[in-house]
Amino acid sequence: PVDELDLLYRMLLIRRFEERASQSYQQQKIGGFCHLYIGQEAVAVGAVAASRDDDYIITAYRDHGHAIARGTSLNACMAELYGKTTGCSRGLGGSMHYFDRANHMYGGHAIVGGHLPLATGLAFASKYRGEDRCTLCFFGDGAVNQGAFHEALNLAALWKLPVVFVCENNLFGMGTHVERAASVKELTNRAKGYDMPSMIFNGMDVRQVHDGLRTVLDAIRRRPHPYFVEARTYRYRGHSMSDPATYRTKEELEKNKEEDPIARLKSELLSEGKIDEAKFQEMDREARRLSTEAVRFAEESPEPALESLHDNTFVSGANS
Amino acid sequence: PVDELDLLYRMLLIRRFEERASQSYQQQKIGGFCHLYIGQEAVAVGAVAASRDDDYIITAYRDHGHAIARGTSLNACMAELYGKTTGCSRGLGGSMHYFDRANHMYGGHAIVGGHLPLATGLAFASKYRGEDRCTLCFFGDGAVNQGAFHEALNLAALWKLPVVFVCENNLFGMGTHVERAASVKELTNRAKGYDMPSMIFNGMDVRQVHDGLRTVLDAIRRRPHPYFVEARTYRYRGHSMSDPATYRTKEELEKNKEEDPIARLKSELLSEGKIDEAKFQEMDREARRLSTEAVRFAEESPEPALESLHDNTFVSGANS
Amino acid sequence: MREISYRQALNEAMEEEMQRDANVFLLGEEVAEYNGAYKVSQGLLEKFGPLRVLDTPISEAGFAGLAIGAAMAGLRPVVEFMTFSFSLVAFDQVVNNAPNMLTMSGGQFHIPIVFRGPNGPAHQLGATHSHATEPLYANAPGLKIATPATPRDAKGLLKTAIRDDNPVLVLESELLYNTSGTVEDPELELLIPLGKGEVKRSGTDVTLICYAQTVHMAMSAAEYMATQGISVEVLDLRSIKPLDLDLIFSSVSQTHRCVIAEQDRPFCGVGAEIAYRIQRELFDSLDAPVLRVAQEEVPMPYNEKLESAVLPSEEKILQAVTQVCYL
Amino acid sequence: MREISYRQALNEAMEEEMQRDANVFLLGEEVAEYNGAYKVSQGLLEKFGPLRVLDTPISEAGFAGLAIGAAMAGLRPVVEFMTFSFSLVAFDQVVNNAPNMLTMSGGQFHIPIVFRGPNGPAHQLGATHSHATEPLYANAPGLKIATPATPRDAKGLLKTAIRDDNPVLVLESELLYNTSGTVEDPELELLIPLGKGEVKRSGTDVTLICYAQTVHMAMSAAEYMATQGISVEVLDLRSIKPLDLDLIFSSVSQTHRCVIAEQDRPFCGVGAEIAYRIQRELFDSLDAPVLRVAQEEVPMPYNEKLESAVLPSEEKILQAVTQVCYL
Ligand SMILES: Cc1ncc(C[n+]2csc(CCOP(=O)(O)OP(=O)(O)O)c2C)c(N)n1
Ligand SMILES: Cc1ncc(C[n+]2csc(CCOP(=O)(O)OP(=O)(O)O)c2C)c(N)n1
Ligand SMILES: [Mg+2]
Ligand SMILES: [Mg+2]
Repeated sequence: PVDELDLLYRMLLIRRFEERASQSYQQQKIGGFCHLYIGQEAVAVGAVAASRDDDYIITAYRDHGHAIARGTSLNACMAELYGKTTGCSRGLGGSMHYFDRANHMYGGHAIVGGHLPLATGLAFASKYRGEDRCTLCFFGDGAVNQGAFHEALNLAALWKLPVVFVCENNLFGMGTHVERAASVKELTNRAKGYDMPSMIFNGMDVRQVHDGLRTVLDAIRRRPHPYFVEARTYRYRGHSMSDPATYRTKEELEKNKEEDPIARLKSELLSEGKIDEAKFQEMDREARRLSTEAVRFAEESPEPALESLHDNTFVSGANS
Repeated sequence: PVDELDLLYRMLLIRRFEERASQSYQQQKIGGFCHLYIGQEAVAVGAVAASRDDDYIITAYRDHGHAIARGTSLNACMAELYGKTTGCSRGLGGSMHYFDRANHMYGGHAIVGGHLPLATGLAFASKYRGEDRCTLCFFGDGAVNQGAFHEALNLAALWKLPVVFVCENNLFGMGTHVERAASVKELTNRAKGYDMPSMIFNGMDVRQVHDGLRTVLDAIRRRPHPYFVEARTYRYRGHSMSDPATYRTKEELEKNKEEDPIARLKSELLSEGKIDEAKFQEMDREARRLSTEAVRFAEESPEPALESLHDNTFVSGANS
Repeated sequence: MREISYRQALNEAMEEEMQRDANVFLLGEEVAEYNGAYKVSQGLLEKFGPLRVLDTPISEAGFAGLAIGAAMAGLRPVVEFMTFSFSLVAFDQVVNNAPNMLTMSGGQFHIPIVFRGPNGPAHQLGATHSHATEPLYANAPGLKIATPATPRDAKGLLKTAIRDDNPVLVLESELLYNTSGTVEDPELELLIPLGKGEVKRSGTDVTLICYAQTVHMAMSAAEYMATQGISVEVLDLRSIKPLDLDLIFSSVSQTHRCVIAEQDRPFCGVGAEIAYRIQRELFDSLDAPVLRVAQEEVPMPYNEKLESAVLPSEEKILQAVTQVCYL
Repeated sequence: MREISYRQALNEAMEEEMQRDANVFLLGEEVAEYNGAYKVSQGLLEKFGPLRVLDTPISEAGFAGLAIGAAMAGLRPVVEFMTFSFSLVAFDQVVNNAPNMLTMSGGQFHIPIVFRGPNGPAHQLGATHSHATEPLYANAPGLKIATPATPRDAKGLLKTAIRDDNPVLVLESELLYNTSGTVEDPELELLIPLGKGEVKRSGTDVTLICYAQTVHMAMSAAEYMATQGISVEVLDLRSIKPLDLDLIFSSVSQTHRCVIAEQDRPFCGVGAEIAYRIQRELFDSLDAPVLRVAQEEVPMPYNEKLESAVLPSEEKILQAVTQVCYL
């Protein structure tokens, strides 16, 4: 049985981390593009909690939540945004390119749809080695219109690869509503094009995401096959830090915030007597503390040395 | 009502033309790749006969049949194989790149799946201009696994473009059986991924192809939308002139030849008293004569002048 | 004359050409309702409506190919790539279908199309988002490539590109969108020919060739060298294809020295091509080897300090200029 | 030693490396049951089974990306592109994912992968099927590129490429598959280092640089020039990246003259890069401009006569050699 307090805590960690990150971004201490996950926490947290520690996780550029859900430290995540050597990608990847090999987080990929074929490759490695490790591949509703999505899903279905394609449908690809981008009434219809099973989850309900994914993953471990999941969710912030998000109404935003995944689980746990307000406040304080600490850590961490510029173009020495 | 004798005659033209072409190829009078359409004639002939003369036709590299069905002369088709200036592409395109603007034949495209987006563009032009011209886009069963296929079908469905995607399922992409390439039991399932209507035709029955396409095209002219057609057919020859086709049994080939589209229509017309053997022989003689004539024409036609080498890289003079 | 931004100049170019020719239309991600990811298409949807300004799905190969097909049918599409880094997923359409159609069809189908959008490294976008694609596209016969550095060139080159009957890439720069400069008033038709460079500053000692993002650093490098008594002639290519060899040769044959400041990666880059042409044409009149200043040959790092170490800079240009002058 | 074909040499390289390392596997269109469109993978399915020799759908971006993902997980894929003209639909995967992963992950993920297949014009395949992709890939930092011209190099370079922990492209040639040459016996491990060219024929008057398809015409051109009293040193690059600059410089510093025979399109091509390096390094020792012999800059026409007019040839090489010798 999953530790539900931990689900709540991880969602808080993501939320507070990103609130801090956006402050630092506004203070121009962080460069490049920065895409916040706030509002969607239940998807990464629920799905990752349902996975086994050695399952492969791979996602797009909106990747802070997935890394934190996987156990990457807030320090390493914040330092990456600051471009420091202590970052999860040593300061070379930035917000869009988080990697954490130790926690089996395989990135952080910024070309829309481009990582879905990579996910089939991770799943293929499991099949090749006869391992029962699954791959969880996260992407947005906008990615389902990329050729790479199509080729990856066909290959996964054709070769019965153990991969779950988790489409985080937050209704928008940048400023374009999903209905103006994908020709289907239901995104799960896309799965029919590959004879692939699929399911729709409420992506604002971390318990539903967790329980649903757990069932899917158990089935895949028994008999390898791909699966398509649509997690219906919503991002509270703009597409990136520079997007005012004028393409949606304040009302729409507020309505969706009423479904807030953190508030939801909190009230459920309260009514079930599994936590009290004090315990929640304690968790929240800890999440805020670690986020503040992460900023300090990032600011005090060293930059990569100029002499290291050419150290990561080729890995030296052939394998043997 | 369609001229059924003309359907028969056009299929004969394609068959005899390609028999001639393969002779010339074996005599090494033709270079490059050469993909024969023999066995699939009913698809191009039936579909094109169902179309309006000003509808856009576009296909892949196995394109002789579509050009001939559209009215490109055997002379121009043969001369193209010989690389002569009198060829339908002036000898610059070759077998895989037939073009005939006058007959609204928009090519002859050799990158698998790469022309499906072009087809949506032709259809878009109809919509843009408020014309009721439809686009017929032909491609093979192997093309349904290309990213371009996916992006094109989504765009066509999303923008309600007047285009028919005709998948000529001859069971093989080169030596790979469709079941080893596409993850779906029925290729028409692919259309479900775009909420696109679809239908399966017997591609060896020219009347069924014609009547079915006619219905589809009429509906599209009334209300523009895309449509997916699977035409089940079979190629008698190897993938290209250099393919011995050892991946299929002689029995399988013979079994399929019993469905021969020419023999089928002939016997139907005979039993319906619409032609007699003499009339058939006369048509066949004419088709053979024109094919032989085409070889002579091609051999006697001039090669492009060396001085013309740089004439087709850019078209000179901006439009006004 | 008035001062407008590079962004505004591109916007005017599209508006004027869409007014002029009903066959011209714009498509790409976020170009319509969002007014462009970088606001280059601001207001065009309102002016021309949803049939001529179209938001596309994230399907670069699909909509690039759709546009090429529309061009076969006689329309004149302007395709915006949100950035040219994303054009790599449409690479086959751009290099195989657009420039080859005229040849493959024996002259029957020309492709009047423009592919435009920001190209080259911006600021800390990392390895996947910082591609300078000009050498990749320049290698393909049948494509023309414009690289405007100023608002005036941006407007004049884009208008010319839209009127050209061949596929033309207009490679803009995110870092230049906000820069401003003087441009003729809208009443005056501004057309700048493709394939004609410009002498941005005349000089006698060294020819400094630049384009797009490197023009501004080249100009200030030239200014500084002047204070050191070295007279630098600065050539802005404005187009990479056709390449203005006459201008290059006439300048270098006077200065006998040349430095090329390019924003792309060096290996098989634009500088290599130009250097080859110069040494072949002006071998005897060169007093020093042609030097290029390009990116360091590494995938672009996110860290700001490392990124600027990768990019060409005024300092690096000064070094090269000093070197060819044997100072 | 024995005589084997270029095709056979590649086949042996894959078989030996698959025997040696269970992580090595081959995937691509028609590589398994059909034994390869050009029969390069003949017999491998039988020997290694369907999990290590996989027929893919016609999904280049999909299976290239799948292989890159498998490499992230520690496998060592060999990806066959039926021809590199078809790699253009997978361009983003090859230039964005494979070479950038190491940098973007701060060194956590290296990509041991080989992309191989025929590259460059074959015979009358037309504009879409005749791409010489080496300059396109050479521009991307993080990729290595081998271009074997002989059976021995084909075997030795492919084996080395498969053992390399970085992404390596092995650009073969359809026109060379049937050529044969002497190769060490299978018992002897044949590994040829990437980035090391070879002097195919030593000479004193002109350095003639070539690779892949141009090596054979370069050799016969050199032979002919010998009869005219001109001693030509022929360098086969064997790898385009890393580029063997030491070999190039040491040769040209002796001959003071250089011609580059390349199979690709000239603009921003391999010859431009090499010429740039030579004129920069050996400016004072050059007695003539570096000349390149490349394709004519047009989309490839189908007609045989026109196609051969586009391609580099012994005649064109002879002209260039004569020219740099001022004969
Ligand atoms: C191939 C490609 N095209 C365009 C972009 C620019 N871009 C980055 S994110 C994005 C929208 C993606 O939307 P979605 O897939 O729904 O993910 P979300 O941002 O909602 O998480 C676009 C168009 C890109 N990164 N890659
Ligand atoms: C992108 C791409 N990959 C590979 C090829 C090589 N190729 C040419 S035809 C073909 C098989 C296509 O099969 P299908 O689509 O069923 O058409 P058919 O040949 O049966 O008419 C392949 C793999 C190509 N031309 N383009
Ligand atoms: Mg979204
Ligand atoms: Mg087929």
